[in-house]
Amino acid sequence: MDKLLAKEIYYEMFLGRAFEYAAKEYYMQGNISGFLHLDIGQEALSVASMKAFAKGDVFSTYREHVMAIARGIEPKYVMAELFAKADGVSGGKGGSMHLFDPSHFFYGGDAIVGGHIPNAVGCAYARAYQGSEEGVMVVFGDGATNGGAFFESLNIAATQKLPLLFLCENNEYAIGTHITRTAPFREQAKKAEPFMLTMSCDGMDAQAVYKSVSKAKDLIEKGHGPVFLEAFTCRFEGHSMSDANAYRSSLEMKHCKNKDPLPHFKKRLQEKWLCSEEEITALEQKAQSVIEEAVEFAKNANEPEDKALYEHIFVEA
Amino acid sequence: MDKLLAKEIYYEMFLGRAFEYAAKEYYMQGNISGFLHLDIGQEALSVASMKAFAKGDVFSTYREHVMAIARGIEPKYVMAELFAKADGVSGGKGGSMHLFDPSHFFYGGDAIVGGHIPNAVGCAYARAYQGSEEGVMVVFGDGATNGGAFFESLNIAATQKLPLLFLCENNEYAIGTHITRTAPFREQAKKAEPFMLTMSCDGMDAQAVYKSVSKAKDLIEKGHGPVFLEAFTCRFEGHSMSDANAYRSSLEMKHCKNKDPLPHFKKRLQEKWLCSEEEITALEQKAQSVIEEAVEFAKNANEPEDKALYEHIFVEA
Amino acid sequence: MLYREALNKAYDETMAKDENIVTLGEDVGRYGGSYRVTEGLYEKYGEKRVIDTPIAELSIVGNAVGMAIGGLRPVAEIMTANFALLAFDQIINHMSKLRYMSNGKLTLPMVVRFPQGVSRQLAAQHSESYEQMLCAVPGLKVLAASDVNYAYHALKHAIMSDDPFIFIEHELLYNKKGEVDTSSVIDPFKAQIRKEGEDITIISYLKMVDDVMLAVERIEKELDCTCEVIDLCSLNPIDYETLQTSIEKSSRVVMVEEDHKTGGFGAQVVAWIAEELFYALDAPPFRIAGADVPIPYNRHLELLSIPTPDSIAAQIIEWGRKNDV
Amino acid sequence: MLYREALNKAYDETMAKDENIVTLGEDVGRYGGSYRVTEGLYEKYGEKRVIDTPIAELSIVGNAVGMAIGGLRPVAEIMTANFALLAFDQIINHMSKLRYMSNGKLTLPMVVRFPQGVSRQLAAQHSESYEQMLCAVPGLKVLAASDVNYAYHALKHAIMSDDPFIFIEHELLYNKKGEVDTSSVIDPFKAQIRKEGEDITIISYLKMVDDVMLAVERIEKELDCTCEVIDLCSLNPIDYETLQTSIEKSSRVVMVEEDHKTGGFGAQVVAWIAEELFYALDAPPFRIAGADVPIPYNRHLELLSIPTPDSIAAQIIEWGRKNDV
Ligand SMILES: Cc1ncc(C[n+]2csc(CCOP(=O)(O)OP(=O)(O)O)c2C)c(N)n1
Ligand SMILES: Cc1ncc(C[n+]2csc(CCOP(=O)(O)OP(=O)(O)O)c2C)c(N)n1
Ligand SMILES: [Mg+2]
Ligand SMILES: [Mg+2]
Repeated sequence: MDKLLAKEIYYEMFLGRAFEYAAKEYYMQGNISGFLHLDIGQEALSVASMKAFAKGDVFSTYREHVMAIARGIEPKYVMAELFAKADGVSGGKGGSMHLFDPSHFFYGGDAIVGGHIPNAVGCAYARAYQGSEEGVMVVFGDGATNGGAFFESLNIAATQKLPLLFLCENNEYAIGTHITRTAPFREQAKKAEPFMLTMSCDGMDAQAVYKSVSKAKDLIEKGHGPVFLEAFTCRFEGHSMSDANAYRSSLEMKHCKNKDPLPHFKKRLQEKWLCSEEEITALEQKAQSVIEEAVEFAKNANEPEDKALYEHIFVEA
Repeated sequence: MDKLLAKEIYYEMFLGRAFEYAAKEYYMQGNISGFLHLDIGQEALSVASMKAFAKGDVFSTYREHVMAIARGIEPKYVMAELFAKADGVSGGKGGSMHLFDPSHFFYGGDAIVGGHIPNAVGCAYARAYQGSEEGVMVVFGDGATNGGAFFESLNIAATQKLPLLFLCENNEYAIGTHITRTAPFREQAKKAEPFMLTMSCDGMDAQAVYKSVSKAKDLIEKGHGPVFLEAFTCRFEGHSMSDANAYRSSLEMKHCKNKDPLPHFKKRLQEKWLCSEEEITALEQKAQSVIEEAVEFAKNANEPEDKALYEHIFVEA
Repeated sequence: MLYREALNKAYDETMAKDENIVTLGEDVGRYGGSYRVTEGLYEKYGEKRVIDTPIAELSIVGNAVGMAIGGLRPVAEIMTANFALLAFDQIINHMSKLRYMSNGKLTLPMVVRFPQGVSRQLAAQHSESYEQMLCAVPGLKVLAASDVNYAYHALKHAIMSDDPFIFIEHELLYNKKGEVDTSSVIDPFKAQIRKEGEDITIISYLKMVDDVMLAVERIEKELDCTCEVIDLCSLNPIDYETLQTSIEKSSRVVMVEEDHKTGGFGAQVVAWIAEELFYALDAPPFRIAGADVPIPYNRHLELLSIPTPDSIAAQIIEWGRKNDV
Repeated sequence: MLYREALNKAYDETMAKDENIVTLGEDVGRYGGSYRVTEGLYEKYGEKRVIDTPIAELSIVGNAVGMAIGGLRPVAEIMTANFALLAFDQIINHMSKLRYMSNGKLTLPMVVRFPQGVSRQLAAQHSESYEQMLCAVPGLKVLAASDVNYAYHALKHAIMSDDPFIFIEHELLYNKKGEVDTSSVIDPFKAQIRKEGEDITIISYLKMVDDVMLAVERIEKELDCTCEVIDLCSLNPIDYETLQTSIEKSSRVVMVEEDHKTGGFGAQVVAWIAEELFYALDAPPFRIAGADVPIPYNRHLELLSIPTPDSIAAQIIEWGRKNDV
C-alpha cells in the first residue's frame, strides 16, 4: 500500500464516519426514518475491502452506507436516499437498507439476513460464464452464517468453483445476541473450511483488511474457486437506531472502542507514510465539507412524485 | 452381536426385501399408487440402524417402509397404508411417503427433502429438556445434505449439544443426479466436521451399521452432543417406481449389486454364528408368509369412509 | 396495559402453569424480544424455556414442530412477517399437514407469532402482510389481534390449544393501550362488533380496525347513516355468522384491509359475501386495501400505498354516494 | 405435439437465439428433467447452460436472481410447487422487489417454472397449488398454461421478457396433445375463450379448463342453456376486460379452480366481479374449488377433495336450478 492509497483509505474512513454521524443526527431530527444501521467502528473493514475489491460486483447488507460510498457512489446520493428523496440512489423508495447502483456494480442493501448470498452466487456464476476477469464479493455478518442460505451458497460456490469472495464481518453480535449463543464457536470461518480456503484478519486494521481482500480477490480471479475471509470487528453503536445497546457492558464497549480504526490508522499514516498533521487535517476537513454538502443536497432534493408509487415495478407495462 | 440378534437382523432384512418386492408387484398391478420409493439394496442400513436405535425417536424420509417395519410396526399396517386403506398406519391418508406411528416413536415419512431434520432437532431438544435417557435419530439421504435445513440443524444441534444422531444414507444419488455434481466431495460427513464428531461405516454391512449406530447412540445419550454417521450404500432400483434408472450403467449396477447385504449377511450367519441352512430357510419362509399375510390384510382392509376427508385436521372443532 | 404487555401477560400466565410451554426466536431471551413482548421471561423461566435462536427462521418453526411432536408446547416468534417466508416450507408442508397425513396420530400444539404490516418507513422487505397466504392453508388457525384484551385472551387460547396457530400482531399496535378483562374468557374465533350501526357494515381486522374507527364519524356525517364496524379477530376460521347478521341488516358491506388488494385476504371475505348474501345486498361490496406495489421507503409514498383514516373515509363516502347510501 | 414438448420447443428456440439464456434446477440436465421438459437441452447446450443444481430450492431461485443481475436470463425449474415454499423468501423478498426497491436500476429477466396440482395419489406434500399466494405478490407476472399452444407461446414470451415471471404448469398436462401454431404470436396476458355461449360464464385456468369442458355438455343439456368457457391464462395480471364482456352478456358467472376454496385464487376473481359487475349479475357468483383439507393419498378421498367433471356439472346444475338459469 502506497501513501496515496493510504491517504485515500483514511479519507474515506473519516468520510464514512462523518457520514454516519450526520445520518445519526438527522435520524434524531426526524429527516431520516426506518431502520438505520450505523457502521461506526467498522469503517476499516468497509473501506479497505472496497478499495481492494475496486472492480467486480459487490453484494452487501443493510449496514452498507460506508461501503456504498467507498465504492464510489457520491455521499450526496446516499444521503438523499436516507432522506427518502427522488435524487437518492434508489429514488427514495429503498432507503438506508436498500442502496443499489449497478453503474458501480454495487447491489448493496439487502435486508433479509443472508438473503443476498445466493444472489451473489448467481452473479458469480454469470461472471464465470461470461469469462469476466472480475469476481464477486459478498459481505455479510456473523449472524448470517447460521442460516441455510449461507450454507447452500458455500456448497454451490465450491462445487462450481465460482469466483466468489465470502467476506464475513464478525462483530460477534446479531442484534442483541452474542454469536456464542447461536453457534458452537466464535470463528465462523470454520463453517467454510470443508468447502474452501479460509482466511481471517483483523477487521479493525485497514491495512490488514486491504491485504487479505487483495489476496483473496487474486485467488478467486485466478480460478482458485471461492475463498472465505473472516474479519473480526466491532460496532460502536447499537444494532440500529432502535437498539439501545444495553446488552454490552461499558467495559466491553471500552475494550471495543480502544480498537477504533481511525486513530489507529491515523497514527500509521504519520509513522509509516510520514503524513504531516496538515495533510491529515486537510483530508478531514475535505471529508467534513463533503458530508455537509451531502446533507444540504439531501435536504434540498426533491421528494418523489406520487406517480413514483407505481413506477418501476416492471419493465413492460 | 449375538446369534439371536443376528438372526433377527437377517430375518428383518429378508422381510424388508420381501415387503419391497411385494410393494413393487402391487404397484404394477395398480393397488398401490403415488410415488413409491423402494429400499431394495439398502436393507442392512435400514434394519441394523433400527435395531441399534431400538429406543428413542426416529425421523425418516419417504424411503422408509423397511425402517418402519424394523421399528416394530407390523408389515400389514404398512402394506395397508400403501394400499390406501383405513387400516393403514396413516389411515390411508399418508401413503408410502408418510408412515407415522408415535406408539413406536416413528415419525417416518417426510417427503420434503431435508424438511424433517429441523423437526428431529426440535424433538431432541424436547428429550433433553425432559431429561429423557433416549436420544433422537434422523435419517436422510446424501442429497439432503446440500440444503439449508440440514446445515441449520447441524449448527443448532451442536450449539445446544443435543442428543441427536444424524444418519446419512449416502447412496451417491439424488434421483438421477450423482452427488459429485452437486457437492464438492463424495463424503458428506465432511460438512458436519466443524460441528460435531463424525463417523462413517459400510452401509451394506449390517454388522458395521449396527456397531456404528450403537456407538453413536451411546455417545449422544451420554451427553456428548450430536454425532454424524455416514453410511455408504447403494439402491438397486430406480429412485422411485417412476424412475427408469437409465442414468446408471449396467456395470455400475453390477458393482452395486455385488454388495448385496442379504447374501453377504447370510454367509456370515452361517460362518460366524453357525446357523444351519434349515434355520435360515425357516426365517425366510416365516418372512415370506408374513408378507403374504400383509398383502392379504391390505387387500381386504377397509377403504376410508368419505367423512375421513375432513377428519383429523384439527384436534378442536 | 399495553398490547405488548398483554401478550407478555398471556405468556407469563400460561408458562407459570405448564412447564411444557417454551418459547423460541431471535432475541426473545436475554434481549427481551425486539418488540419487548417476551420481556422478563428469560429471567423468570430460564434459558431452557426461553430460547434464543440463530437467525434461521426455517429452523425456528421446524424445531417448534419437532418440539410439539416431542411433547412440548412451543411458541415461536418470527421477528417480522417477511422473514416468515423462510419458514413457509415448515409452516405449510409440515406444521399444517402432519396431523392430517398421520390421520390424527400426531398432535401439534404450537403457535407461530409474528408482527407484520406497514410500520414506519421500513421499506419493502420489512412491511408486508401475509394473512392472505396463511389463511389459504388448511390445517392452520389464524388469529389477528387488534386490541389489548383480545391479544391477551387469544394468545392464551392459542398457547393452551392442541392445534397449530398463526398469531398475527401489527407492529404499530405494540404500544396501544387498553384494559384486560380477566373476569371472563372470550371466544377467540368470534368476530367482535366494535361499533353498532344500521346502514353499512365495515369489516376489518388488525390495525385497520383503528383506522376505520377514526374514519367512521366523518362517514356517518357525510352519508347521514350509521356504520357497524366488525373486527374479524379470527381470520381462519372466519366467523361468517356475525358477518351475515350484520349484512342482512345493513345490506351494504365494505372490507378494509392493509395488504395489497390483488389477491388480498379481503377477497375471500367479499367472495363469500357475494356468493352467500347476494340477494341481501343493495350495493356492490367494496374493498379498500393497499396498493399493488412493494412498500416504498418514502413516507409520503408509503402512506399512499395503504389505507389511512382519511382515504378510508373518502373512499367510502364516494362509494356511498355512487350507490345511494 | 405434447405439452411438455411444446415447453421444450420454447426453451430450445429461445436458447438457440440468445446465449444469455440458461436453465437450472434439480435433474434438469443430464437426467432430462423429471417431467422431461428439458430433455435434450443438456446435450445441445452443455452443462454451463443447463445446470443441474443441488436440492436447494432457495438457492435455485436465489441464484437465478443473481444471474439476472449479472446479465443472464435464467429459467429456473422447481420440481414441484410444494418445494417452491423453500424459495418463497427469494421469490417474494427478492425476485419481486429488487427492481422496485432499486427504483428501476435493477432488471430481472427471469422465469421460475413449476408443475403443481393434484396428480395421482402423491399426497399432501406433493399436490398443492400456490397461485393464490404468488398472485398476491406485486412485482411478479404469473402465467398458467392449460394447453399446448399457449404453453409454447407463453413460455417463449416469459423467457424473452425483461420481467420476472412465475410460470405454472400442471402435472397432469405434460402429456396433453395439441398443435402449436407458429405462424402468429399470441398475447400471453389475454384470457382465451375456449367455448362461446350466452347464459353462463365459466371462468377457469390450468387443468380445470379441461374438466370444465368435459362438464359443459351435461350442464347445457340439463339447464337448457349455453355456457361460455374462459381460460384465464394469465393469473396476474388478470384480463378483466374479457371477463367483463362475457359476464355483461351472460349475467351469470361460475369460477372453477382446483386449489382449496378458502383463500383460493378464485376469491380474487369473484371479489372483483362482485365489486365491478354487481349490477350486471342476475345470480350470485359461484365458486367451485378444492376442499379445505390437505390432499389425502387415498384415490377416492383425493378425488373428493378437488373438482371433477362430474362434480363441476352437478354443482353448476344445482346452482343453476336454484338461481333460475
Ligand atoms: C431473515 C432475517 N431474519 C431476521 C432479521 C432481523 N435482523 C436484522 S439484522 C439482524 C442481525 C444480523 O446480525 P449479523 O448478521 O451478525 O450482522 P450485523 O448486524 O452484526 O452486521 C437480525 C436478526 C432479518 N433482517 N432477516
Ligand atoms: C425440497 C425437495 N426438493 C425436491 C424434492 C424431490 N426429490 C424427492 S427425493 C429427491 C432426491 C433425494 O436424494 P437423497 O437425499 O440422496 O435421498 P435418496 O432418495 O437417495 O434416498 C428429490 C430431489 C423433494 N421431495 N423435496
Ligand atoms: Mg454481527
Ligand atoms: Mg441419495
